Amino acid sequence: MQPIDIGIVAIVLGMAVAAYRILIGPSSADRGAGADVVFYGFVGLIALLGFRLGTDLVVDIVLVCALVGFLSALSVARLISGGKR
Amino acid sequence: MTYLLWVLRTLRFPFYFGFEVVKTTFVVLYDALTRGSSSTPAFVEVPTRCRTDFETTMLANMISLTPGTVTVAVGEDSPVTLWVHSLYVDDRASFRADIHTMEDHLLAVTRPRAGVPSRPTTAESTERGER
Amino acid sequence: MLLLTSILVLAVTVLSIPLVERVLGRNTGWFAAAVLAALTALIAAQAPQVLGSGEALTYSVPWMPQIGVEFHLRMDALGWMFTLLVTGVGALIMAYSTRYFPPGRRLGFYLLMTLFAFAMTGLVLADDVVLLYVFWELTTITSFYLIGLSGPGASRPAIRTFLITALGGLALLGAVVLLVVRTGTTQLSTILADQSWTQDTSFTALVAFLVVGAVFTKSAQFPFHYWLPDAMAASTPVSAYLHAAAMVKAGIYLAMRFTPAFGEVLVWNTALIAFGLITAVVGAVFALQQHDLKRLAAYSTVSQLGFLIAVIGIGTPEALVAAAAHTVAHALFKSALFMVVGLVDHEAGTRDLRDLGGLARRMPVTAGIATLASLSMAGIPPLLGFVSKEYLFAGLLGAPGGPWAGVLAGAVAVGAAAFTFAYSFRFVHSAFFGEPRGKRRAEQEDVHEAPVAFWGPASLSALGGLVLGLAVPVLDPLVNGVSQDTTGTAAEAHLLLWHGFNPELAMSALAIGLGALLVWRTASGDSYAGRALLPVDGPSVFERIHSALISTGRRVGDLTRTDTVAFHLGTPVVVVLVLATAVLWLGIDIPAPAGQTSRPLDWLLVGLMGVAVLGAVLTRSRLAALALIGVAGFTTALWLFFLGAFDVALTQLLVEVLTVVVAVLVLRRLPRRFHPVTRKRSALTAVIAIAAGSVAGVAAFALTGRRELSSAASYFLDNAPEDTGGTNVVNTILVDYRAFDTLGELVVLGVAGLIIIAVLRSTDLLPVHQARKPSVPVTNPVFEAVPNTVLMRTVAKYLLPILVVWSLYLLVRGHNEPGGGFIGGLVGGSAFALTYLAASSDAAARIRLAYPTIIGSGVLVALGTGLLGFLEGSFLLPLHAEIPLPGGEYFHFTTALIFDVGVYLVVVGVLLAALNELGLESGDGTDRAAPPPSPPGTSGGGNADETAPSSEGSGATAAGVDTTTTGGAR
Amino acid sequence: MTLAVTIAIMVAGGVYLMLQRGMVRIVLGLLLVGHAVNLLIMSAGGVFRRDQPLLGINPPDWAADPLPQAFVLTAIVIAFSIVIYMLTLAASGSDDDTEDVS
Amino acid sequence: MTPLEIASLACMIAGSLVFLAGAFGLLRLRDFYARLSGVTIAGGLAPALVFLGLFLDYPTLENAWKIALALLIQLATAAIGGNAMARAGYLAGTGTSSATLFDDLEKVGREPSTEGSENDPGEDGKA
Amino acid sequence: MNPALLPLFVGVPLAVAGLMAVFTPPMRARSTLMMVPSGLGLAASSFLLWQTRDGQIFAHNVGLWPDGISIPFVADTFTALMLWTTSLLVLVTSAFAAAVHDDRSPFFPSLVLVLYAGVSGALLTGDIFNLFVFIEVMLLPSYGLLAMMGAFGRLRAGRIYVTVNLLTSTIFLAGVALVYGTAGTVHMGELAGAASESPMVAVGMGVVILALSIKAAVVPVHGWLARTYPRASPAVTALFSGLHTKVAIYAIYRLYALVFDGDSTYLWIGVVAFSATMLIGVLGAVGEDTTRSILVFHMISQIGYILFGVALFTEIGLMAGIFYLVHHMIVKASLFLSTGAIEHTYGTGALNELGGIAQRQPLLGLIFMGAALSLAGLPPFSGFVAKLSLVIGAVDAQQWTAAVIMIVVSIITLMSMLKIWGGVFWGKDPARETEHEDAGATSDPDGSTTVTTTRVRPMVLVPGLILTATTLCIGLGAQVLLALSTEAAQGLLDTSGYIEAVLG
Ligand code: NA
Ligand code: NA
Repeated sequence: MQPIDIGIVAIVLGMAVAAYRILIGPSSADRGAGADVVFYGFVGLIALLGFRLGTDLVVDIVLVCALVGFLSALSVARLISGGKR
Repeated sequence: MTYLLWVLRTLRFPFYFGFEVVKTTFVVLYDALTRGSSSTPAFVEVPTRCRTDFETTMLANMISLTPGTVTVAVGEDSPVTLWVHSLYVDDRASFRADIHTMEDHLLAVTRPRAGVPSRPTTAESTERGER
Repeated sequence: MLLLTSILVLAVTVLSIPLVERVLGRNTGWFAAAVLAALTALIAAQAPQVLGSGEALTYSVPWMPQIGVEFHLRMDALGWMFTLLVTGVGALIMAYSTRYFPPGRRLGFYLLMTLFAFAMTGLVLADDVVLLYVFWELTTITSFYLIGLSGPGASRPAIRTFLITALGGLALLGAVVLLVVRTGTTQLSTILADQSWTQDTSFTALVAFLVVGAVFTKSAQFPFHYWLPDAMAASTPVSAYLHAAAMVKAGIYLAMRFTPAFGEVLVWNTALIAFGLITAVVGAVFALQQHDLKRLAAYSTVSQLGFLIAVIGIGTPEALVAAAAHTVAHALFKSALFMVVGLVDHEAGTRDLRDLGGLARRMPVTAGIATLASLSMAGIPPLLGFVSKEYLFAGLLGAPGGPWAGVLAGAVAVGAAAFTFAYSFRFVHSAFFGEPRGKRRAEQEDVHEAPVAFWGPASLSALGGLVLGLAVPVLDPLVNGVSQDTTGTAAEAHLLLWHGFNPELAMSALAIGLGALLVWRTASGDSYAGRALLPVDGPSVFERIHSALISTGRRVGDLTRTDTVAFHLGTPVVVVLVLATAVLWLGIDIPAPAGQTSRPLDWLLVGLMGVAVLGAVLTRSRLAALALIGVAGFTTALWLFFLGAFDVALTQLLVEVLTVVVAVLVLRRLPRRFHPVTRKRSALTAVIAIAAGSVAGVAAFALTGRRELSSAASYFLDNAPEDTGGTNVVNTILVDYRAFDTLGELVVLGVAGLIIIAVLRSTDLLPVHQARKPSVPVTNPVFEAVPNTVLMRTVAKYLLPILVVWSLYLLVRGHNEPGGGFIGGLVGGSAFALTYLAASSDAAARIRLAYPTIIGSGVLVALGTGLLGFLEGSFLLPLHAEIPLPGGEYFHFTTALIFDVGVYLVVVGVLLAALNELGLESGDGTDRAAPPPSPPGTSGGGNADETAPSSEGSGATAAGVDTTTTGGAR
Repeated sequence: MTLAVTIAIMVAGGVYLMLQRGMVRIVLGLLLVGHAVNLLIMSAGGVFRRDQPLLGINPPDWAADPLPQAFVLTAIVIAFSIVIYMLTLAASGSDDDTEDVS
Repeated sequence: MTPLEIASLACMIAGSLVFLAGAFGLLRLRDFYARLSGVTIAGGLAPALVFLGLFLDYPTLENAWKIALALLIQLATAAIGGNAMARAGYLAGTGTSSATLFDDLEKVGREPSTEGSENDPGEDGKA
Repeated sequence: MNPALLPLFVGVPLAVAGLMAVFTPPMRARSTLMMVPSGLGLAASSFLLWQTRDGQIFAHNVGLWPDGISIPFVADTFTALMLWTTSLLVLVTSAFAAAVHDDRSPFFPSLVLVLYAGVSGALLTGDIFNLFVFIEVMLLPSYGLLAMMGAFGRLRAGRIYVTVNLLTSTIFLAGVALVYGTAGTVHMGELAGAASESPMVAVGMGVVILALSIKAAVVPVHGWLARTYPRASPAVTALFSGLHTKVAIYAIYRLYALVFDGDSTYLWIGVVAFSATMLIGVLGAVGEDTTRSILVFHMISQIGYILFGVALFTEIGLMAGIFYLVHHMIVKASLFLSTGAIEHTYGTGALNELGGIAQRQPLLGLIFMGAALSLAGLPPFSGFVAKLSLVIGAVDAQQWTAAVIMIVVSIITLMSMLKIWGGVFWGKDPARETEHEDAGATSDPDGSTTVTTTRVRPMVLVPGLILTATTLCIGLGAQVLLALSTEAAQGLLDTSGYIEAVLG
């Protein structure tokens, strides 16, 4: 174990909590919010992995994540509003 | 001179906003992680001084990025009106004032020459402020 | 050579029929008759060699040497006799047919009749068991069609006949296969001469049993006899030829042919004698019962075939002599009688004995023919039928199994012969003599004799019986030859009309006497006819079995007759589980792991995956399930990061995001919640699922990670940079080493885009589901699309260039660092997704690019790169070039990069297709009409599954129009 | 071991979803099983080596087997293609139910 | 460990903990609009700290602009995502906490709603 | 022949498919263009067949990478035979599709060509992962073709088809993973004999073969086929029937021979499963009431026969199986085309809604019945030789029960073929009846004439005629195909030639 693993555990735990929010809802919007949080956790985790694995390749990946992750958030929002723009 | 001030304002801006975010983050987290809740939520109509899409977007995003507040809707008029959901609303006027403070900081950056215009104070909004 | 000539002549005749028939119409019969008559003469001329010297004619040419099958032909006395019957009687029937049918085209009939003659000739000449079987089935097939030619009413009888004879044919096939495998040859004469297999009693009995099956069905032996009367639905020439003279004799031929092998096999003797005699009696009894002349003739044939089978079953040389003689006799009289039936039917307009009578005055010649043939059939001297029946009796008296057996067989035969006499009398008397009867009495006044061309062939056949009866010794060489061929001993029989007082004569007399008594007691059968003797009849038994089989089949089909996808998916899963259990049960030795495959942090991912999967399983909300599966997908991507697969992880991530983007386009058209299932089903599913998961886990644990790095992997890690100029080994595998996989993959992706477009152009999309319509009035500022999307549009404006630049950067650098065409394409595609999502209206969102063209171009670019490889010798071989850069450095260029551009284009094209085809609502590009504000109770409280039909229809139309303005296929 | 457990969880969940009603759930189940098989392919390379096979950065000594990675990349794209098509099927026709109409 | 590494580690762990706290906010706050604050925390401050930590771990110029860009994009998209989610939730009629004082949007156009906070009738009728 | 050209069997159809997606040619040119690749393929595979007839094997490392690293494309007699049959079927079916205007559907030509490319690739490849990829290349267009063209219920069928196939592909891929996990290679040359040496590899390869068996619709995993094929358009069913399950069968033959060395330990599994397949399939067929559903169940039954050859794994068994495979592809497609022509013309395939067609169009009856009799194994058609040699193979291997089942099944096959014959070609002609009713009820002459003059157009008949003629020719000149099948069987029995060709 390394100190950074505390952070990794924290983020994974946070993702699990958010997943639980997705499960319990109660509204579609809540689920959507939960999904957003999971994704942010994912981005954070990749950054932490960069530290853990000792590679700055993750920087590019983080950038890509930031760019595209938002698409899923917008899509889910679009679903919640029934396709209403 | 104006330009130099603008540069300084611009440099100060991230720190201002960062501090706002950190502050509100802790306020909300305290609320969330302790028993019970002190929140007094409301959807507030906030008239702004934003003229360009960029300004509108920046302001709305700053509101959204600040924990405790989120922009729900954007109005059509220019300057635009925002509808903001906030967890801690005492009354309309004070909440709008908070937002306008944030707006001041923003416009100070986006309008290097014109500077920050005065806050809109309409009779209607005052009226609404009374609960 | 003669054999080949005969076969070829017949084959050519068949092939020429379509031309000849075009010219001659129904008179094609003359042509066919001429050919057959010439062949008859030709074959008859071989008598000196075949019968005289006893040397068979042979011919052979290889056919299917791989399974030892040769085109062997052989003509011994037996073959000679049957060939003559086929061609001779065939000639007569063909001639007869020219007048039987009204003027007009008869292509089908003559084609099939000549084909039948060909098949039958081949059957009796074949000296290869496989060839024999081929011709055997060919006779069945032609028979089927010939019956069916008679119109809709004949279709069931034809099918019944076909199936029952084909069943026998398959028994023959079984016998053939057994013999071929056992003896290692397909040559019939060799097999029959081979003594080795006949020593194995049970094997011989099995083969004999199968041959008996073939014989009985083909020659209409009890209990398969019923097909023959059933087949009388056929036209009379067909019946005369196939169902009297030729095809039914195939069974007789086969039985005689196999006598050398089975003559001493008990099961053979017993079956043939017992069933033959039963058939003789049953046939005769039923014949007397008939009102229909044709059915009478048919049952008579059944009966006579029974006699023949029984006597062949005796297996002695004498018996075989009798069989040979009676075969000839029967062919002559029965074909004549059938032709008479046709004459009567034709001229008098009916075949019903109740409506006939007294025809002799109107049709004296026909009456004469009928009388002559019937006398032969009844066994009255001096006709051939008398002689042959005498020999039949003599043969039967020699039945094996003790003296009582012979007596019993003789007694039964006499009984059958008595009935034979009776129905023969009935045939002639009721039709031609006495007064006209029945409904058609009046019309019979107009009846007159048929033209000579019509009755000529019949008369020849009938006279044949008389001539051969009088000159019966002529047949001596033939019958002795047959006896030699079938039993190995020449009987040295001398056929005589009169050979003194002997038991056979007494039996004949007794039979005639009893027959006369029967005629008298039953008013020549009238009082006895039409009564049901058995509670069941053949056709209805057949149909009952047939429909039982069909309903069994229906039940078998019902096992899988469901559109429930879970059933079709569950079956393979369960099969996998069963087999996996078997493997686990047997157990396999597994080596120790080759390294430390687990690390502590991994458990975090296990836990996260557990949460996501459990949630996805438990939830009934579609959105939750999608999101949680997305979480599982991200966790998978994290796993890939943990495992050092950065390219893959990035791809997984992008795919996950885009899957979500596409999925929500779909989800909004569906109810919020999943369809409910019963608790019981969930429990069962859970059991299957847990078992499947365990199996997968065990397989992953036991069968992976237990070997060192593979040699291929070492090769890639050691050589990729030199081989390809790239340091991202995964990417070099994708675009260099295994570019073919990638080409396939990109074709798959491109096709997915095309079929999404194609399917949606042939089908309507569902409308947006009621439950998902906004519940906010249009007057609310939240509802306004344009101002509310300003935020995303502004952000998108800045993001888009970054996305595009970044995607190209990823594309170019892929060979050395994580990236490549696919990842680049996905990022580039995201730009379009963003454009779509951020637009304030569908019109603004529509991307007016011809995405099928983009997809196709991508495939072409990748393929083109592949083809360039041929310049250096192989498809998809990347070419390399060092391009000098201004700074004195070199850029290592490889066509793999162009290949990646193809990949990029396809990915972008497909994403465009999905977004445009699935994402846009209506063709005019405007926002959907604002939905009415729905009270909270209905918007969410209603049945999630229910979609009002009207709204569905309108929505579907709106979505359907979309196809007119999207894409570039037009 | 950890990867095997993950695969077990995913397959169990995937099979459960796959045997439910409604096209969307089935698609999600198949998607999950597909991910699991991708991990199985990774596992087949031997996950005791976990360095990225990027020779510009890492020496090949402890680099993971690159071949399964290439396989998984291909498999992901193929699965994605089919999934978006299946989703299209779910959204067309009369509804996404996959049971017999009673 | 170098001070830079320690700083990096501290930032990352702090960011992770903030993320976890935000996630708990998502779990514990009492209505959807409140929970969005949790999302904001997880998507704003938390990634900012983590990204900063990442930069401190690999402090090169290339990484500087890449991470700065990533952070800007992250913040902008998180904000837009939050806004989109809030608006979508509002459009879908997601209920508000009973403590909600007033709704100016409603005054402008929304009809009175009887929806309770935790009982969202817009969701899943047949529960 | 230069083996480097083998990938063109994939490349040429893909190129034309791509071109036709980019530039949409006019209708007439489309039909022609669609047939060009399969026409070329037919010629090329004929040449290849000629070259490989004596057992020569062509192999090429695509991209010229070293042995064991590169994906090999290999053609022996078996491959060439399958390529030839595939090309013929694609050509003929395309002609049929053009005649019934199926090719006017969006992207139809491109999809058919990709399908063709996928099949060719799957036949030629010597790498099991690449096999997976090409099976997907074959399947993807099929998913679309099934769901976009056909009658009522095609979407439901499309769902079953795509999900089952995806599941199966996933299982296949899992098998590939296990093979790589245990054997460390996916190269078929390097895998030779691996499963007979190591039970671990045998399990992995077993999973692959199981997946292929599901794709081949072996009982008890046959239900999906029976539910989906009858709902596609006739041309599509014909195409699928000839190609899809057959690629799976080909792969089973190849892999069992190569990787298992025809290990007889597993013989009994095949004997049981394939006997059940023969029987269940034929019983299902006899219970159905529309032409295509009957034919589809038959397909299942016949798959049992074909796979029996590999279960026997004797020279005669394999030879018979391969012969049967080729015969079946041709005959089944012919049957689907002739009944499809009827369905296309009369708008139904229900036995009780049709009748009397033999009288109206005897040629059509001939086309159908020739193929039907061939299917039932009657001489002089190819089906007879196929069944005969297979039964000989079974008896030779002392598989008595199976031999009996084969024979019993053929009579039930005949029975169901006669069910179609009696229902569609003979019997009352409902159209004629309608005509009389019309004549009595109304005085509109056009209405009745239209009904009676409904005939299958000649262009629609030709494809089926070609195939029925082919089955007759194969039956009469059986030695040619028997020789090729024997050569192919020997290649499977002795895989050293194959191994040498791919590994140098
Ligand atoms: Na916020
Ligand atoms: Na019918």
